[in-house]
Amino acid sequence: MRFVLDAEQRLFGETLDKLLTEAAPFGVARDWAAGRHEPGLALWRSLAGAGVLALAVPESAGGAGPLPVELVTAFHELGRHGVPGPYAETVATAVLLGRLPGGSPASAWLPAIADGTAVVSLALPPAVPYALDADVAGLVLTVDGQELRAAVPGEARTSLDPARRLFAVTPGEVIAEEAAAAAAEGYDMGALVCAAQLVGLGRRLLEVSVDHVRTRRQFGRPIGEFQAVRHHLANALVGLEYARPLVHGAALSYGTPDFARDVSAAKVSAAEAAYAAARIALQVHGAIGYTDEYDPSLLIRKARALHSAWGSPAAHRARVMSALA
Amino acid sequence: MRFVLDAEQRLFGETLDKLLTEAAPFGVARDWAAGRHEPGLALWRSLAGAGVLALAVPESAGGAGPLPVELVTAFHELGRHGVPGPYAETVATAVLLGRLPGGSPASAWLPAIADGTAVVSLALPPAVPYALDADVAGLVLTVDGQELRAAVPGEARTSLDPARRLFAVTPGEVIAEEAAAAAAEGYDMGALVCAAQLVGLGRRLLEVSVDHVRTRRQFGRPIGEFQAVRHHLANALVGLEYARPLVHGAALSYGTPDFARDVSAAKVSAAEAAYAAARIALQVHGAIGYTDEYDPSLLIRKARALHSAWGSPAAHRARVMSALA
Amino acid sequence: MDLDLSAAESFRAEVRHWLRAHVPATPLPSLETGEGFAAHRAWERELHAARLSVVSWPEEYGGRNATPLEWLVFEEEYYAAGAPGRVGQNGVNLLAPTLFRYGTPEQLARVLPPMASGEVIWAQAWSEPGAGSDLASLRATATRADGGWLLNGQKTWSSRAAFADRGFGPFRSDPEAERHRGLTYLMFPLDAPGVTRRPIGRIDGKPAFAELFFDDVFVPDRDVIGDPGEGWRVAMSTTGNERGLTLRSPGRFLAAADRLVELWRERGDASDTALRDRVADAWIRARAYRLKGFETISRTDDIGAESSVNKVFWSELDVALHETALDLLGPDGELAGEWLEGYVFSLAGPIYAGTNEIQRDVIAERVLGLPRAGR
Amino acid sequence: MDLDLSAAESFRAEVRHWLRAHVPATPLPSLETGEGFAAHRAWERELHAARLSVVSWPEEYGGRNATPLEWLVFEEEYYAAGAPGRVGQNGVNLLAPTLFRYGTPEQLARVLPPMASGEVIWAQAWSEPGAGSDLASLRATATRADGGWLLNGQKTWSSRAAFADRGFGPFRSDPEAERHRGLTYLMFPLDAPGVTRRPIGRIDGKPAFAELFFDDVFVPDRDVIGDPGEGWRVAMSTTGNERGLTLRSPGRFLAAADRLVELWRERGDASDTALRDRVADAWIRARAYRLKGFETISRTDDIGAESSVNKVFWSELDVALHETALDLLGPDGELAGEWLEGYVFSLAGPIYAGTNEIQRDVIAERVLGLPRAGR
Repeated sequence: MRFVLDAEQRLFGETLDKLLTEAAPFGVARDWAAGRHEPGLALWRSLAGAGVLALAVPESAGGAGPLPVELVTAFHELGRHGVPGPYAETVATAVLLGRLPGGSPASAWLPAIADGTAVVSLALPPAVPYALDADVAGLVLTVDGQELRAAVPGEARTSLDPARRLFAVTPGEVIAEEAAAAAAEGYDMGALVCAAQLVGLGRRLLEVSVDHVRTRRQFGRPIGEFQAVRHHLANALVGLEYARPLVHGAALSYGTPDFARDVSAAKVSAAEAAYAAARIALQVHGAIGYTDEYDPSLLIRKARALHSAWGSPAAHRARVMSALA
Repeated sequence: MRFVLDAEQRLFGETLDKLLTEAAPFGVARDWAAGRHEPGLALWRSLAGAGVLALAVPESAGGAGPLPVELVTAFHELGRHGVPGPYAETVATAVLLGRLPGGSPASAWLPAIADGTAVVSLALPPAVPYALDADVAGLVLTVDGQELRAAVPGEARTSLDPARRLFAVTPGEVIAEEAAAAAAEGYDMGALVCAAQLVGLGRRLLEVSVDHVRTRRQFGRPIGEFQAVRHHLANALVGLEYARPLVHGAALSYGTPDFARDVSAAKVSAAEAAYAAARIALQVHGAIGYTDEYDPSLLIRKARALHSAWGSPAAHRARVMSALA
Repeated sequence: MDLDLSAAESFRAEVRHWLRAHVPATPLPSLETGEGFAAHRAWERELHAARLSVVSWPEEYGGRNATPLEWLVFEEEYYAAGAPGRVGQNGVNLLAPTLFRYGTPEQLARVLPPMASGEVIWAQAWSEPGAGSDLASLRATATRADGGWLLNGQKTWSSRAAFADRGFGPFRSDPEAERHRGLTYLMFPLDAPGVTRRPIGRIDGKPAFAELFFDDVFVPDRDVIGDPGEGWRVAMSTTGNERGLTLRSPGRFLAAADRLVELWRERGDASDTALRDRVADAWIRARAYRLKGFETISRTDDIGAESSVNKVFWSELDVALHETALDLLGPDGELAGEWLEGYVFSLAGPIYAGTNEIQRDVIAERVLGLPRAGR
Repeated sequence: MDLDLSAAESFRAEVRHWLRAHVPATPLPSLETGEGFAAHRAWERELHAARLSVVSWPEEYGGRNATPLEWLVFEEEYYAAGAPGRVGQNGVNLLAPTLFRYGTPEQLARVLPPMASGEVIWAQAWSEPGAGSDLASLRATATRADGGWLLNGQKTWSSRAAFADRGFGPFRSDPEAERHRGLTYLMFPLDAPGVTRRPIGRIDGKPAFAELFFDDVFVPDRDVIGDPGEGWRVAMSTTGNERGLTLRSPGRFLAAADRLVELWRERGDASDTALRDRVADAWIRARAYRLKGFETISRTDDIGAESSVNKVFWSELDVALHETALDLLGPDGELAGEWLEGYVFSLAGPIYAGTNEIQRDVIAERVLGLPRAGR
């Protein structure tokens, strides 16, 4: 069992990092927030081209997955770069559809998910009540009791993270019956990749903060020389360093009875660590981190939004304890 | 309404401070812990002589009370000096007995409490399951449903605070019927003076820590110059500074319907602030604070013990919320 | 000092009565928008007409000489009523106390009445790109000119400056002087030739502050506060005030805590004691802040550096209270609305008016008496 | 590196089987008492007879060449079985790794076997009254003598020294040298003439450490580790080790977290989600520490300063876990017992082996690459 990435997985992460750096995703996110989706959809296709979405689609349906370790590797990079779009929703849907009893017509969407031609969104109330970016999704689903249904999006709601455009949904046409187990697995995978995204964005905020405190001077010294600032950043690191193995460990336990429990442990830890990193980033940046125009503040906002997305820390702690006690 | 002590109350506190400083109460506490009660009982009589216990006894029974503001002033000093003995228990009992329907024979104990000739202990399960120092108490009571009963102490249990000698009790002879309301008021007063004691001991730990970090040198400087140490102590101060007005405010609301709620708010805040001060004191002292022989470590231990004495923070938070919602 | 709470009760009743009749039924648009700014200015006029905009000021300037206790009571009622945010607060809370201490009678008579009525809204202009908490490193200059001064350079994070009428702050008048010396405290117009303002959006996009560029902006001598060169001392008097009760009165947190309790009743899962405990803590801390406020105004000595204790406390309380609300809202916590706006506002607390790290240094040094140190 | 967990399963089974048969049914008396010390020494002998006292050591010294994974598995089983505390841990975890790196073959052959069997129990003697976390300011001296060295001065907070047989630590051999130079790392007897030991009680009264006074205590040359004058480097190699996994293996926290979950089941109020969440957090963090351990042993590079990250994490986890247990016990939390003893033990974590404040400085400087600064 590999508790660290192998050479190929590391290379995959580095390739995505490079691809994303070149795509300047903060600008993409700002466009996305303003309703200009084309750059984001182009990035979607690039990432699909790099194989990201196929990781969630079964081989039988033209994919390569589900490959949870590769998925969390990819989402770590999506998080680091603040990429906008319903990636977690699409991955969760792919896992859900892949687990439906054979021959469900909805499975026909899987190849299009794998190759990036389909952007998908999903609401899974109560934990995921809104469908992210439903206005750009070719398919929007929801689960109502046992049934998988098409979802009819309503008005967009404004999130603290301007690149997250949330839509309340009304359940529509029934797509599949007895979909609850598949939906549960989709939910777990969505929560897992969201956790990976959180660790990635927490990491990035830490990197940005370290750069900032090395150069920002107050009282005649770089503020990174003040012990209070140093200790804030050290604490952020400690949190993130221990969230990462939980995310990786949960990916490893995919397919075992512990998966749901381990995903919850990972999501709690990633949400708390990333949010703590965001608060610390804000504090050491001072006013500049509090501005809309400073790109990393997009990550500060996303950290708060994802803190309660895909199940709040409280809900995930409850799942851990009910698995244990 | 006075939100600060008046001149007379301040003088009372200063008088007790002086009396206690001269009595060298850390030595008294060590004797007490070893079962040598005489110095502690002598101090008990001195404090009664200074009027401390009469503050809890109604005027009709030879006392001067109940005077909650003066009581919290006194218990702040008892806390600062780490005085051993069932003071809170005796005060709670005095309030309880003073509230019994007239003519209860147990009220006969009140004058002896006021003048210091009676040392009393009390168990009020479930929040106060053990009777503190029952072996030196002339009267040990407990409440069982509606009934006030004599309590038969069992074996002593060892506390983290060596000066707290706890005894499980068995309910004995009925002393008074329908005592539940009186017991509730006794409990509230016990929790209030315990909160005052906690603030006092937290203050003392902060003072001792400040003295320590000014003189202890590491890496060529007094450790009080390190920002991490400075900020630890600043945080301890902030906590204590806001616990004190809650204690004072609760004393002011004695006799109003808000008393129980306000006592709970004070106890939560005092327990958390004093415990935080104790953890910080330990951290900035390093190993020396972790030793039995260092006198202030008696206060570090007492802070932990009193944290859950007279109702845990969780129990008191629940009371606050049920008063509000 | 004995505080006669009951003596303030008739004032409380008057305030409550008036607010009940006048507080807009639907909240005004956010005061960090152009439309909201205008609406809030109109609201200040309405308050002023009832002599409720600056209750603690002398009557001649539009106040009613309210005692500190009455002011606390006013604030409690104001926030409990859910009344609009105070668009004039930079002037009222930060400039006016400075004027009361250092202003000339002419300045008081000229500046305060239109401040009280909302006719002139003020923006604080202290920070510069290179000088946030480290005020002594200010670089924007005031140069002697005929009958006044010429301002040049840049200020930033100027609260309200996107829409305000005038600004105030320290400028370097003697470039040769040491860090804390050679500053002059000035009031200046925001619409004068030579002033360029660039609104800056905070993290919810609202232009809550602005960058200001000065290009030979003329300020007449009468708009200097205190003596030229004494700007540091003048600024520090504002700072002490800013960190005390005025910047955040207990009433604000009492009302927020009460609303949180209400949210808990409406949306909370009664069996979720984890959240319940956090709601309880917010309420307890708001109450502690109130009682500490009463304690503070009962004292006759100077609270001095204890204002730093207050600032750390209220700013942490404010963040914790709003985080609790967002957590209570679960997946709705990220959605725009009253609680999210309060959360965004709270995040600035530990940063501005001297970061909490600086405040803890001040506490260590000036309250606890620890040796001064390189931080 | 791929960790083959299943390959370690037969070893796990063997360990589990042996422990099930041998772990004393009633806990031994506390190892911080004279009686308990003897009982724990006997237990080490029993472990040694089964070649389980030092599994990762080479066979020639009493080990079985276990892989790091097998060692982690051993630790998991050991603590899960509720087996006795390790009275020899100062020697095994702190001295032995130093000897493996700097010791001569003669030293290894002479010192390790009786350490493995518990025949010789070692005490760490590093700190001095004026040198806690600041090791470079050590003052106890080692002076050249015929065929060896004479020790003088004082050590303090020497763990286990109240009852141990021998001690080890750095002494100043060149009083003229700069702070980090001129130290020599030595092993010395605790029962020799000239050694006075004064047991020090920790806050539960147990003599968990001692003060040591040296008056011309002779140490032969063969008991110097590494080169004379190189004691700082030798000590630092121990430190890195101490802050890594060896000092606190994941098994310890996994077992403690499992016991906490059990306590929660037995005594917890199922509706108290506040405590439930803290139990969940303790379990999650113990699991994180385990997975991080697997990650660490899978890596082939030097973990270096990351051991400081570990130390901050496990020490805070340990305190939080035990505070949760005490809070679960309510008014019984202050009573002597297994949980209180664990709590008292946990309180030392953030202090010893370099305070967590120092560790955070190390993290800032050596992991995050922040500029070195006056702390």
